[in-house]
Amino acid sequence: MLSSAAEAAHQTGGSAPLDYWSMLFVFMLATFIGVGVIRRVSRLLHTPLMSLTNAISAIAVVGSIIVTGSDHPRPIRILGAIALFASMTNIVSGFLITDRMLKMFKGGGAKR
Amino acid sequence: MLSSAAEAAHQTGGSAPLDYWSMLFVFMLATFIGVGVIRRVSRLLHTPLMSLTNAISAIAVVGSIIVTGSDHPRPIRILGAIALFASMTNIVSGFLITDRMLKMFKGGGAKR
Amino acid sequence: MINALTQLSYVVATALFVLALHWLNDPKTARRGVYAGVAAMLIAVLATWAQPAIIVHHGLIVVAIALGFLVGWPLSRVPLTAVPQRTALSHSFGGLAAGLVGTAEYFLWLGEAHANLTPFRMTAIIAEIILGYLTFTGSLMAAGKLQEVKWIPQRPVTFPLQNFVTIGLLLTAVVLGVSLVLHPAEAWSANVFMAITGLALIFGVLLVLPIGGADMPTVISILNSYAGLSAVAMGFVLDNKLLITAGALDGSSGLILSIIMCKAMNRSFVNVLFGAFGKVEARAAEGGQKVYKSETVEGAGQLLEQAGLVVIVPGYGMAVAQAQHKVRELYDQLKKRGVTVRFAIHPVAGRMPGHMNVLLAEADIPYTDLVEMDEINPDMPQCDIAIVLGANDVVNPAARYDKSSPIYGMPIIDADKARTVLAVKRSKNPGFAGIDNELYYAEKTWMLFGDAKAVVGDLVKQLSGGTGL
Amino acid sequence: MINALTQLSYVVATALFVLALHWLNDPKTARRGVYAGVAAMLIAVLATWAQPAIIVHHGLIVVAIALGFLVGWPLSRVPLTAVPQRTALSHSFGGLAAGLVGTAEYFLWLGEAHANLTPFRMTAIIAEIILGYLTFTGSLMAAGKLQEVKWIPQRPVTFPLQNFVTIGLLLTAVVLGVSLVLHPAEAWSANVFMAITGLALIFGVLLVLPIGGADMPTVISILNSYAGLSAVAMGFVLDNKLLITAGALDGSSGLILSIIMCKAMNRSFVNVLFGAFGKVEARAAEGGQKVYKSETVEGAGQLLEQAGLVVIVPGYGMAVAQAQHKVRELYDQLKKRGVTVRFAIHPVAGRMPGHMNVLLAEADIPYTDLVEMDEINPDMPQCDIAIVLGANDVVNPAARYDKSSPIYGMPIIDADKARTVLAVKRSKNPGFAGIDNELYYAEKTWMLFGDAKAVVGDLVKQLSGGTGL
Ligand SMILES: NC(=O)c1ccc[n+]([C@@H]2O[C@H](COP(=O)([O-])OP(=O)(O)OC[C@H]3O[C@@H](n4cnc5c(N)ncnc54)[C@H](OP(=O)(O)O)[C@@H]3O)[C@@H](O)[C@H]2O)c1
Ligand SMILES: NC(=O)c1ccc[n+]([C@@H]2O[C@H](COP(=O)([O-])OP(=O)(O)OC[C@H]3O[C@@H](n4cnc5c(N)ncnc54)[C@H](OP(=O)(O)O)[C@@H]3O)[C@@H](O)[C@H]2O)c1
Repeated sequence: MLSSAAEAAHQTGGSAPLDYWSMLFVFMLATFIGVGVIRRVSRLLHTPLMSLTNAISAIAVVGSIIVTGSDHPRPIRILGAIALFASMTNIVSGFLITDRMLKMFKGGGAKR
Repeated sequence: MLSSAAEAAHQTGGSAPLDYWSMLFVFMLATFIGVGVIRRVSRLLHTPLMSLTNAISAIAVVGSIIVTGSDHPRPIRILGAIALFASMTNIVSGFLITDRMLKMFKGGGAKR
Repeated sequence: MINALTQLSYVVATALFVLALHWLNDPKTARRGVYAGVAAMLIAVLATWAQPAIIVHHGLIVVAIALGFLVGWPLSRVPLTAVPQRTALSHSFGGLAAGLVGTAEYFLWLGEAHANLTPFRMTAIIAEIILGYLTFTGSLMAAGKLQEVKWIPQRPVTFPLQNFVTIGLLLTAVVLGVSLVLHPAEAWSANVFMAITGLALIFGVLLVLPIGGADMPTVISILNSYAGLSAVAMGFVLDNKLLITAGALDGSSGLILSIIMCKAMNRSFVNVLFGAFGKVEARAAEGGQKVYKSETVEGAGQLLEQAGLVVIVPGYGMAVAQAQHKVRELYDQLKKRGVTVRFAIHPVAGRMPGHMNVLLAEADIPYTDLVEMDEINPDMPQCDIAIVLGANDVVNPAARYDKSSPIYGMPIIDADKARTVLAVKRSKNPGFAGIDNELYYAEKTWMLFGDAKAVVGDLVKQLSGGTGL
Repeated sequence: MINALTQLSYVVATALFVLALHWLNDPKTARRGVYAGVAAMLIAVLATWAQPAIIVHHGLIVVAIALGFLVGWPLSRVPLTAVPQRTALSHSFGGLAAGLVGTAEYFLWLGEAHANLTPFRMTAIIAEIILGYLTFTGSLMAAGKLQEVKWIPQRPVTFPLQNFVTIGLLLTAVVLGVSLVLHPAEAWSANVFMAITGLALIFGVLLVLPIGGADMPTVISILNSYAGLSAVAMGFVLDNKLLITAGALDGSSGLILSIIMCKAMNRSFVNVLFGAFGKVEARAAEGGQKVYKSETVEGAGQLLEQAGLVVIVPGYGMAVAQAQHKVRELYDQLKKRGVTVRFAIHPVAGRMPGHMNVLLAEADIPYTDLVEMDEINPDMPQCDIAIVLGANDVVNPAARYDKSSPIYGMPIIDADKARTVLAVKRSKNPGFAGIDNELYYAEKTWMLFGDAKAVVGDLVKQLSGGTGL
């Protein structure tokens, strides 16, 4: 990703600006979705919601892997490794605890 | 747009594929938004909704303008002009009639 | 620089489109939604037009836009009963536009720059024209059926092997499309392209031919989503995210509306598209023998005067008769007498989603008195009089138990639970589903035969006369 | 090809993330949501890792991941009362990760390819590190305050000109950032970069220092959205749409939760961030004079036995006391006696959104008996006994009329409308808002002093004993 992005940037300033815009597009749309979806999450589940989004935010793992695994000078890859460790911790704990909480929610007879 | 897109395609096959993907991304996200938003439109307003989306679908006007206005052989620009006329008709009638319908909705005292 | 500005305007326009639909979810903010939509469209048009690098000829643009206004304005003044036709008609325009742009792009690049006919873009173009052109003819047919144009058969038209033929056509088009993707610029390519165009046009007609006039609303919204998707395809061709987003919004909207309708009618997509629904008409007669009890306007008037809670169940008949304004007068008369009046709105009453709401809103009846099926049904047993005003299928109790009935399983308004039922219709004819309705023979039911507008008018006279004395 | 595959997996992962949050809107589908999230993350990780063109060293990756599991697993076993701290802690990890990646990217390109440090990318990198590092220290502070770590002051710490200093720091960081965008690769650039890093770290601390422990939940969700935004920035740097989307989802979630909390507390963002809320503690004492009526467990038990409808209003105290399981026993005992028991859940009862729901769910109480404030309040007048279990602010009538009160305007549960109120708390101390609560002095109120767990336990014994005889 990183390096390829790098090349892309090298090759043509021409196509680059276009790309920024599509990123902006994606960002805006994603925000719309986020707002729409989150607002409808039941009050009941706000705590699990917090830990789930917390796990999702660990998506930074993607960047960390790239930095850690690419053919870069050692110190840089060390930084990446620490980042990777941190994100991985969030992923594991975040999902596990969310599921642990949700397991506990049992509906009585009546529908809510 | 058109011609620039053309150039882009010429220059680098490298950056092109990337673009397809961001388009796909945008499409997917937009669909999520659409589904989310539409499902929450009040039953009361389904008729106006139909005519509003109908007006929005006339966004094809963008393409029509590009084809009509660019420096292309006449016949092609004629096609564009017809398309432009058609889209414009939808825009005008679509928005006007939607507003006309919505004007009629008056809430009584009580909130719905 | 200009490019950045264009892109920015496109982003803004996209956001506005989303907001437009968002605001439409509540009558209070709905009009703001329209303004947002208009703004978005304006921005999109100007941003596209104002690209000196690309747009060099302006004459044609101005002319086309002017004509668009000329035709668009009258189209927006049609009576509300004609709204479904209008929508269908402009879907066909939308489809045409998409198709033509696709055609233009193809021949342009065929002539100028083969290189641009990459497989990806070629696929997009073909999707664009197939969707575009089939929407064009399909919607025209739909509009025709709804407008009850002479030479377009109302009833579903079916012929042997129909579905084979229809599907076959589509497949051929697709196959040709694939070959075109592989050889976009051979000597014969242009012809193949035209062939696909032709097939798409025919397919559109065949698609709608076997569908009954009353299923048109469902078909229309399906065509709506096709129109949207063709815009998406155009977006892919032009690498234009605004087109993609707006198209996707439109596509999903059409899809969801048709799903809602199908659910409310308890029918499946397939059944709507290939079920040739409404052919069952014949079966209608049989029931004819059983006896109705007719009531005079006078009698009805007296009944109403004594009532405490009156629920009016409007249906397609009210729309046909344009009776909404008379209904408003009735509503006022009854309120004056301290009678509580509610309107029970069935999700698919009439011929398009929300049909009744629009009509009654037109007659200035506050939407807070329009109650949805699920909310009103529990109260029906307390209802003294239910006035079934040109509604039929949506109050047909058969839907509850008669597995053989075409509307079996469709949720209905429990008019039959009311203490007394007054049913207004012109004849013994069935409704859209073409089936008999036992409600009319029920003990508690009194028929008021005649045109909805006339009957309601008389009722109003009767009541106001009553006060006069 | 591999690239296309990666892109495809990213698209799929994105879709799954959206679905994950969508499914979370109903307890019935919630767990599916988690699985979707896990799947998405797995796909993302594998798709990234499996790019031979880019990923050449695997050792470090394996080690880091392994360590991640080692630390992550125990972190997921913390008691539910510690959930807020855990969340805060992992936000800080998230922030750290984003910051480090940003730093790595910068120095990488600084060394290898200046060309890549385009203004756009440079801006993104700076946004990434500022957000990342401030989230890192800020969340650490928050976690510390919640965990009540010795050397981290619980109470808001304020010093003269605090806000000036804080804002000043941020501005300096931004200014330096701009200069860096303009000159990304001068001799001194690296130092400026480090300076910004440092400022961000300090800013994080200063941001949280003046905020009271009880406002942490709000702060945490704000930091949550920062973490999300830093992921977005990373996405911009790496031109990775998956990062952008996931980050945006996270960002909006944090934002919305904090807005919900602020609304439910009737406070503004600014007030939460700079209001140094909770300093008012002092004012608590005054009310001390007025008289409480204490009740014995026996008395309370008898009251409960006669009751028809009992509403339990749990609050932070129940969480502190870990009393939920005892509460469950009480619930069973009362049900056995045919008493209807409901739980009235205030949106901000406890110390995080949905806190009470999770605890009671842990004790196997069906969520269908957990009633939200707006639904239960109308029924409170019919309620025979309201048990206020370690709740305080959320039942403080002052919120309704006392303009001077810090919680004025915050919607509350109308415990005071119940026929009798049993209030369980350990002392005369106030709640988080640090204000007195007249409910405890009311005619109808009986205090049960003691730790929630103990008191409820005794009640249960009392009741079960009662049946024993
Ligand atoms: N709303 C939608 O989106 C939608 C979409 C697709 C299909 N549909 C279908 O359309 C049907 C709607 O049900 P509905 O009960 O509203 O209508 P309906 O079942 O079609 O019945 C309409 C009734 O109105 C009477 N009528 C017609 N013109 C009249 C006039 N001028 N004055 C008085 N009465 C008149 C007709 O009887 P006479 O001829 O004897 O007068 C007929 O019985 C449902 O079956 C639904 O599935 C609706
Ligand atoms: N939920 C959220 O998301 C959130 C976020 C930010 C802020 N807040 C704030 O937190 C507050 C929550 O209100 P609340 O009524 O739930 O809690 P509260 O107002 O903080 O009151 C808790 C009460 O529980 C009592 N208590 C503490 N430990 C106890 C124990 N072991 N046994 C029995 N009683 C005990 C305390 O009195 P004693 O010390 O005398 O026992 C105190 O009066 C609100 O002001 C809200 O604004 C909530």
